[in-house]
Amino acid sequence: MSGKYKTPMLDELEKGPFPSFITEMKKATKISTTAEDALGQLEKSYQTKRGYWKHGGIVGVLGYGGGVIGRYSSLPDEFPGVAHYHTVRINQPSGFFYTSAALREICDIWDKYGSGMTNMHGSTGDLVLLGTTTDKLEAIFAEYSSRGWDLGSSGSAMRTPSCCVGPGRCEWACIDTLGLTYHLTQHFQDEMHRPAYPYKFKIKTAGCAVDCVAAIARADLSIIGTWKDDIQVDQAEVKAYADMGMNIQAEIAEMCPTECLKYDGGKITIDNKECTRCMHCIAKMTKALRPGKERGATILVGSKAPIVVGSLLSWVIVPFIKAEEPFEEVTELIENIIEWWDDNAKPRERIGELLEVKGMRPFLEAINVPPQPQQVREPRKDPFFFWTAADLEKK
Amino acid sequence: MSGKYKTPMLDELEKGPFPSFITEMKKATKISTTAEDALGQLEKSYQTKRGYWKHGGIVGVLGYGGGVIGRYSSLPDEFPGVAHYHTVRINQPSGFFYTSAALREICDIWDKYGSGMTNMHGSTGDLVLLGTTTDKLEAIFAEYSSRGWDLGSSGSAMRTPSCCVGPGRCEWACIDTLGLTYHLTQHFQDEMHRPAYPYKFKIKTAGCAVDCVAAIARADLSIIGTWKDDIQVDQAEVKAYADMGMNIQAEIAEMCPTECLKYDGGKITIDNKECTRCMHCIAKMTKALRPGKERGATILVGSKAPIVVGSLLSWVIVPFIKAEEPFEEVTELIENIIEWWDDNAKPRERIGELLEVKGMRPFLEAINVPPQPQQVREPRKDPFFFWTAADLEKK
Amino acid sequence: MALPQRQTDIGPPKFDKFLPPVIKENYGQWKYHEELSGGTMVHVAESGAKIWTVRCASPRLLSTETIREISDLADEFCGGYLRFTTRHNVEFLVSDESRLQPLVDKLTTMKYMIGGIGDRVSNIVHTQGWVHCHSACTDASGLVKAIMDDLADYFTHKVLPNKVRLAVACCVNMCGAVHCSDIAVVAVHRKVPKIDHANVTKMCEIPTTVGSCPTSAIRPNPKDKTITINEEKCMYCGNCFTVCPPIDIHDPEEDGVAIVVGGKVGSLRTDPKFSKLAIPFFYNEPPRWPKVVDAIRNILETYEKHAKKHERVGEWVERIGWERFFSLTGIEFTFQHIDDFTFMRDTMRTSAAFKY
Amino acid sequence: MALPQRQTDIGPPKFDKFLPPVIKENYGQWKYHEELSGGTMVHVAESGAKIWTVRCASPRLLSTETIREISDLADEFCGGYLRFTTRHNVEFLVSDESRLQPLVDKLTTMKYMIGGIGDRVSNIVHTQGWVHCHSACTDASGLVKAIMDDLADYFTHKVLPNKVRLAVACCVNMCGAVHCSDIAVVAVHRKVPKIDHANVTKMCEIPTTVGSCPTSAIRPNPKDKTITINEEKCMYCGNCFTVCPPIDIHDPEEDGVAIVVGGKVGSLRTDPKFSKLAIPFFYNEPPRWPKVVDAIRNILETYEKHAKKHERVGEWVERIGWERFFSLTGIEFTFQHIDDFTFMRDTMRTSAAFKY
Amino acid sequence: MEQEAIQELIYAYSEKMSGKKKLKEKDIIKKISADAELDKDVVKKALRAMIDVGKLMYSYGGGASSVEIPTEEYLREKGMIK
Ligand code: SRM
Ligand code: SRM
Ligand code: SRM
Ligand code: SRM
Ligand code: SF4
Ligand code: SF4
Ligand code: SF4
Ligand code: SF4
Ligand code: SF4
Ligand code: SF4
Ligand code: SF4
Ligand code: SF4
Repeated sequence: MSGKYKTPMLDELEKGPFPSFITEMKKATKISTTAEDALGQLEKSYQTKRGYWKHGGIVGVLGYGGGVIGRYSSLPDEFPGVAHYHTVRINQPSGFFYTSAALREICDIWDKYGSGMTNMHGSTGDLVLLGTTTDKLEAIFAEYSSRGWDLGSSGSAMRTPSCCVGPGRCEWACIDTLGLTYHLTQHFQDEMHRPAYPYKFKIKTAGCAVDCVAAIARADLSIIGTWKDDIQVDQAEVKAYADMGMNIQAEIAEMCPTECLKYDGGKITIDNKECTRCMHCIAKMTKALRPGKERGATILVGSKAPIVVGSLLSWVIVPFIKAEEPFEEVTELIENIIEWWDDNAKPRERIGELLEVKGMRPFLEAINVPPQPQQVREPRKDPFFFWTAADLEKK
Repeated sequence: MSGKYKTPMLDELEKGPFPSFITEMKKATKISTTAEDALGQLEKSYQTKRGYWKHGGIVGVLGYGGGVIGRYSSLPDEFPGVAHYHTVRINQPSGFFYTSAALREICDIWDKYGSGMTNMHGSTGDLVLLGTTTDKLEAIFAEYSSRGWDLGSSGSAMRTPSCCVGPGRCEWACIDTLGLTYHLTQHFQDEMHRPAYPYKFKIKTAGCAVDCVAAIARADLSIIGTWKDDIQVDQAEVKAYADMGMNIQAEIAEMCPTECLKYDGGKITIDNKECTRCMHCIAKMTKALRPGKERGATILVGSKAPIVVGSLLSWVIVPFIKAEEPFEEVTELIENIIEWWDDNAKPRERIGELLEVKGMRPFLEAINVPPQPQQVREPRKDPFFFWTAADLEKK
Repeated sequence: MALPQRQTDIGPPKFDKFLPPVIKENYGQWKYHEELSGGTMVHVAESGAKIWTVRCASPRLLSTETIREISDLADEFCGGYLRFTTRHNVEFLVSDESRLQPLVDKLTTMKYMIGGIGDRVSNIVHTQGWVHCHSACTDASGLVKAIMDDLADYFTHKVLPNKVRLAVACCVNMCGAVHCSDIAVVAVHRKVPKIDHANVTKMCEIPTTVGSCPTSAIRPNPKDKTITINEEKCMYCGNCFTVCPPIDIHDPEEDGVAIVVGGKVGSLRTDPKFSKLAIPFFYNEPPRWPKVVDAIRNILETYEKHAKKHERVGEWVERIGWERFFSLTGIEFTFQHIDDFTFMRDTMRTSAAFKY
Repeated sequence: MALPQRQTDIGPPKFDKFLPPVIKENYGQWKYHEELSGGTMVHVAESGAKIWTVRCASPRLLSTETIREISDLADEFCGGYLRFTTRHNVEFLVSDESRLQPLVDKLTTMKYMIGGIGDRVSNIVHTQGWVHCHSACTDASGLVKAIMDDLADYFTHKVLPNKVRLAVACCVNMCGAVHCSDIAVVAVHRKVPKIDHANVTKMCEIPTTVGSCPTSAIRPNPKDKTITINEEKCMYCGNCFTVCPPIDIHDPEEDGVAIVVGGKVGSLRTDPKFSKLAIPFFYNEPPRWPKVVDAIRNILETYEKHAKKHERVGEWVERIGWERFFSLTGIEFTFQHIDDFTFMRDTMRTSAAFKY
Repeated sequence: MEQEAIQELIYAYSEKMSGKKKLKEKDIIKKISADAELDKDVVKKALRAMIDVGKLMYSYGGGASSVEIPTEEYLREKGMIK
């Protein structure tokens, strides 16, 4: 395949076993000149070791304030095919499940209006269509939305929620991650498409503490499945693992962080009230051990990337909450959390940052959650704590 | 003993097995009316639940800027005996060793000029004489100094250094804590008595990582003895401990933080390069295990109480330095450390606080110590690190 | 041609439209799973029903042509059902065991890279880089390709003590998982941006530009209708460039990448952890960043050799201590490693116990 | 009478003047020690020489009369040699074994409290309190007396899993070891100081007063020649009172003490640790603070019952988790426990794994 | 108040602040509902109606979204002007 530009450096990246994004871009040149000029400009970036994109101004579809990311080449004369190079975010189905028919539908429309290049998926979860022009946006939106595909989100808005595969294909799912994510996505449509928040707000849902969607690290609101009662143990399967040569003492008992799981050479016993439900034993002995039956979710808040004051992981706010259809309790809690943030945050202040500024107390009081030791890894170290007038009245 | 004041609440504190400070104060009433009025005012404090002392103005002995803490009663009419109630800090001998003769000498002078009350010792280490008046200070100083006792320190100065008993009575001392403390105290006499620093600066020296003088928590400069080579093991004594019923596996091997100490039911083996010299095994099996022979000190910097930004523990600056008579290397390092602090600190800024503001790099460069992983528990988490022009030149 | 009628706020299609029948029937009723190979596994339901998964590497940037090809494969072997993973791999969902081996064979002949399941290296979470983002300080896709080519065996079959999660961030915004990954690359600038004052005056809103700086390093210069940067405060984040391109943060000769290690996300055994700085800098060396690739392999192999079974990279490092990590890997410790950011006090060593 | 000639900068007498001969001869040559009882031990030198130590509790505030009494005892049994410990206990240094038991007997008849050695409670590090300090928010000596009377058995003979270090701080300046103690008491104010404006104008330097506030809560009010306090910012530290007594931080009805736990200083097994807040408040109840005494006993007994041998309080709590500490001790968890200070982020739980 | 009148207030305020401060939806709603003593939802509805027909538009810059008077380019692209 000989393209419009010589791309000696990029061609290097077609070698080797891992599938090549350059090959993908070259394939897309059959669809559009966009892909061709994208390759040309990228080769130039490789040669000169710098990017040539400009920040997007204002592009979008009428009535929505997000879902499209504007991007322009800073070398439009040299690479006219990417003078406009906007991205369209299509809201993915929960759990990234598709049928071939659905994917072909996506491709058909995109081939008609866009570059032929996609990201499956964006890092937040959207199905990303990579590279189109401003004048195509309304048509793209009409085509997709009329067929049941809506835009995802961008800007200072509720961002596209995402989740792990959960009950779709995982034996450890303690909550219906797919159903809850679909519910929340529908519930927050307005907040997703019309940016009215102080800054972005992300929700990710994992079915258990293994957290296969990095909810605790990459979401303002992290929902993580858990349980209340005892781990279910199948001693026959414990024996089977031992027979297969697993060193249960070293691999499981000694790695149990609370020392609450004991192995006597035959059976496993668990002191469940001391178990933190960390999932290690269950994950490594899936046939023998299973989560308890009384299931729900832990709600955590605040994680984000390092800009400006360093990365945050999410903090436990509600240790256990029921999360079953129709998800009323969780939805109400989330609404309260967002309302407090929306009322108090400065522009571009994520909820984790706001919490650091305000402290937990006003937040917990506003959302009506009592202080609990589960919310902290350890209590404060300093003697500088505050008392309200109400506190002082309690004798 | 019936005093000048009724002290029903304080009298309660003469009951019970622990020696009573009230009894001590009452004993001192034989020496001075100061003690009497101190009791009277203290009873009032107990009755009303508040103190009645005023901050000291400027009191001291000619030529010195410290060693005396001024204190005045805010109720001088009610308790004239404590209208002045100053404290004199006498520099204790290293390790708090005394002879009866020395103590009697101290008492004789104090009975002559003061209240008859002392603190053995102040929290920094000084021998504290509790309660005298401004007009007695010069006499007190002349009497003590002529007999070889000097004042300790207070204010923005080098504070009275102190140390653990070390080689005086401890088998684990890796450095001569008493000798080094005496040396440093003599070396910094001028800095101790004439406050020229931005704020207080404390030095504490512990003979090993057990840190029986809380050097790592209560000194701007913490000196802690350590070693470089292998722990000395006496296997016969290991066996003796086992025979006495010690569970060496549970108490020692499993509590070794690095898992580098192994016990095979007979012998102990230590993978010394993985040992952190934490002292646990040695402390619990003193007859069997002893520190290595190549000894020196770890130098740490910065610990302090919580005012203003929370307590600090000291940070490792120099992992290992020789610390033997005449202590030249250590003294020079300490001088450099103090010089940097003195040059850079704002008034009332301790060195730990300054380091937090400036970062380690300018400090380490100034004292000519290279960056080493031993200085950190973990490297930085954020991607926001700085480069100097010199760094960029290194290709 | 008239466009169809647009609809708003309909949200995504409901996922259950896309679930294979065996999943619909056994939704939430899975009992256990078994790893069958580096890239295949089977999940078994309470009912005894089974679903097989074949996982293939994806560059994430996919052409519609490739998506169609994948769709064809799904039709041929999976009744048309497939999914993508949270790390951007493709998963073929096989409901009929007799179609499993034929699918694997066909994928193999088509040079698909099967793997990423179990205690292995999976796909690298990464974002746009020079392919699409104005903020990029390196290219993400190229780095990923170079690293994954080198570590291919660890994706397809070689087993490690535990999963190793890699990530690449093309600037400090870190649109991915770099801050909590086992081993990750983050692109960094190293110099205060150069200001083209004439164009700042022409093209930029001064208040917005001043407001864009997270460290308040930018002050307005009303006299000359431009701005000045306090070099002491600037941490090379590039936010100013985003709102005002004449403030050029890019310096091709001094931009590059850092390597961070030891993060994790799951709560298994130990709390989730942030990644910490391992190597502060490599120059950008497109197209294959050989030094970065070697450095990652060195860290991975050191981990492979020394970690206990089930220990993640960060758990291993915390057990042996960071001082030992540096000596085992032979990585130089520099001033850049020492935290001088907001949380310095929690990273310094406040103990007399450490290894030499 | 003429005064003797003063000398300056002579420093303290050199310690070796005060060392008993056996110590001088075996200085730095100690081989091991043995605990003989709750308050006696023997140290044995390489040479075989021995020194016996008898440790007695001291209230730290000693009259010269008592010091003379101690000196007499040292003369009678120790050749005149003795020392004090870093926790203010008295140690009689016996060089002649035949004098050991007689000394112990005599001390016992004289009601000295022998103990504090080994895995026990030792003396409580504390400072001035209402006895001498203007800043005091409680009395240290009285609290110490009340607590030690209650825990006397743990000083003299009862054995705990490890040493338990107690401390009392009479205000947040914490002139002692409270920030790193196993169990400690710190006195706290709870209200913004009351300002006597007329006297502020009369007695205080406004700039000094403004400058004294660590949180910049104080602003000058030049019009009325006084100051105002921003209640939002004030953390009741009392620094302003120190420089300007008409700003009264003391409120007898609202002052009191908090209990902190879990700190340690040594590097054995685990890194030194800060104490953390266990109970945010008790009212001052002189003369014996019964609720505080009970609370400390409760924590100590819970530790005694649940900790493993050699675990310090903080190590035990970290093994079981703070949530379990609160449930085992029955202590209520309040908003005050949650860190809202500088380092909140390092104290929040960032994990899905915890106990109920 | 008629929706049209509310929309005029909204437009006037947006115009006034243009180039001075990036307005978020919330800023506009807060300001107009306070000035005209209107229910916030009523103002929000009026504002949304304007956005739906391109009288106002959402904008994005420097990481944050805002509401602005549409550019000519935008209006042309949306077929609002020729
Ligand atoms: C497209 C996407 C990367 C990708 O290739 O997948 C992306 C791309 C951009 N991100 Fe992001 N972020 C994307 C997921 C993330 C994530 C990951 C996640 O959501 O799980 C993060 C880290 C988690 C977080 O939210 O903190 C992330 C943290 C940021 C930040 C830092 C925000 C912060 O508060 O720390 C910025 C900077 C900003 O907002 O100004 C940013 C800004 C950007 C911008 C808009 C650049 C900018 O400065 O304005 C990028 C546009 C690139 C382009 O030209 O396409 N992006 N961004 C991801 C969204 C696709 C999707 O919708 O699925
Ligand atoms: C006398 C002594 C307490 C005692 O009863 O033993 C003491 C007493 C005072 N200290 Fe202290 N400190 C004493 C050891 C300490 C220690 C412990 C130590 O040195 O090991 C500390 C904690 C460690 C540290 O240095 O951080 C300590 C941390 C403070 C602070 C907090 C300083 C900080 O930067 O965090 C202050 C407040 C200040 O300096 O303004 C303070 C201030 C004071 C003042 C001067 C009160 C004031 O606000 O001006 C006290 C005078 C009390 C009086 O009337 O007698 N004192 N002070 C100790 C000194 C005796 C001696 O020389 O041996
Ligand atoms: C398919 C996927 C979920 C999805 O909705 O897409 C998934 C699926 C499974 N994960 Fe995962 N994980 C997936 C992303 C993750 C992530 C998120 C990430 O990488 O960003 C994590 C968190 C990593 C971390 O902690 O930093 C993750 C940490 C785990 C672990 C924890 C390993 C550990 O001991 O630390 C397990 C349990 C195990 O391996 O024993 C696990 C186990 C599993 C199991 C076995 C769960 C099950 O019983 O079905 C699934 C297949 C096994 C496998 O891949 O080895 N999965 N898994 C994701 C596949 C990504 C990929 O293409 O490689
Ligand atoms: C006399 C004294 C040193 C001095 O110069 O005055 C001293 C002396 C000894 N200490 Fe200590 N320590 C002394 C204060 C300390 C301190 C400082 C403090 O409390 O402020 C600590 C640090 C506490 C901490 O970590 O928070 C301290 C933590 C230890 C430990 C560590 C215990 C642990 O496992 O955490 C040991 C070792 C042991 O007990 O196994 C120890 C062991 C010892 C030994 C056995 C050392 C030896 O071989 O001679 C000494 C006598 C035993 C004993 O049980 O008291 N000493 N010891 C101090 C007596 C204070 C007192 O009157 O009770
Ligand atoms: S997070 Fe838990 S429930 Fe979800 S896919 Fe991973 S292991 Fe399964
Ligand atoms: S889930 Fe974790 S804490 Fe609970 S028994 Fe298993 S390994 Fe132990
Ligand atoms: S710190 Fe070490 S050397 Fe000093 S007394 Fe304690 S155990 Fe002995
Ligand atoms: S000193 Fe500490 S680390 Fe070293 S062997 Fe002994 S217990 Fe282990
Ligand atoms: S990490 Fe930076 S360069 Fe990469 S996509 Fe995100 S904003 Fe753009
Ligand atoms: S690069 Fe970042 S820190 Fe530096 S001036 Fe620009 S916005 Fe500020
Ligand atoms: S802690 Fe406070 S009250 Fe007690 S002596 Fe120190 S400064 Fe005075
Ligand atoms: S009590 Fe402390 S914080 Fe409050 S005003 Fe006074 S000095 Fe400031």
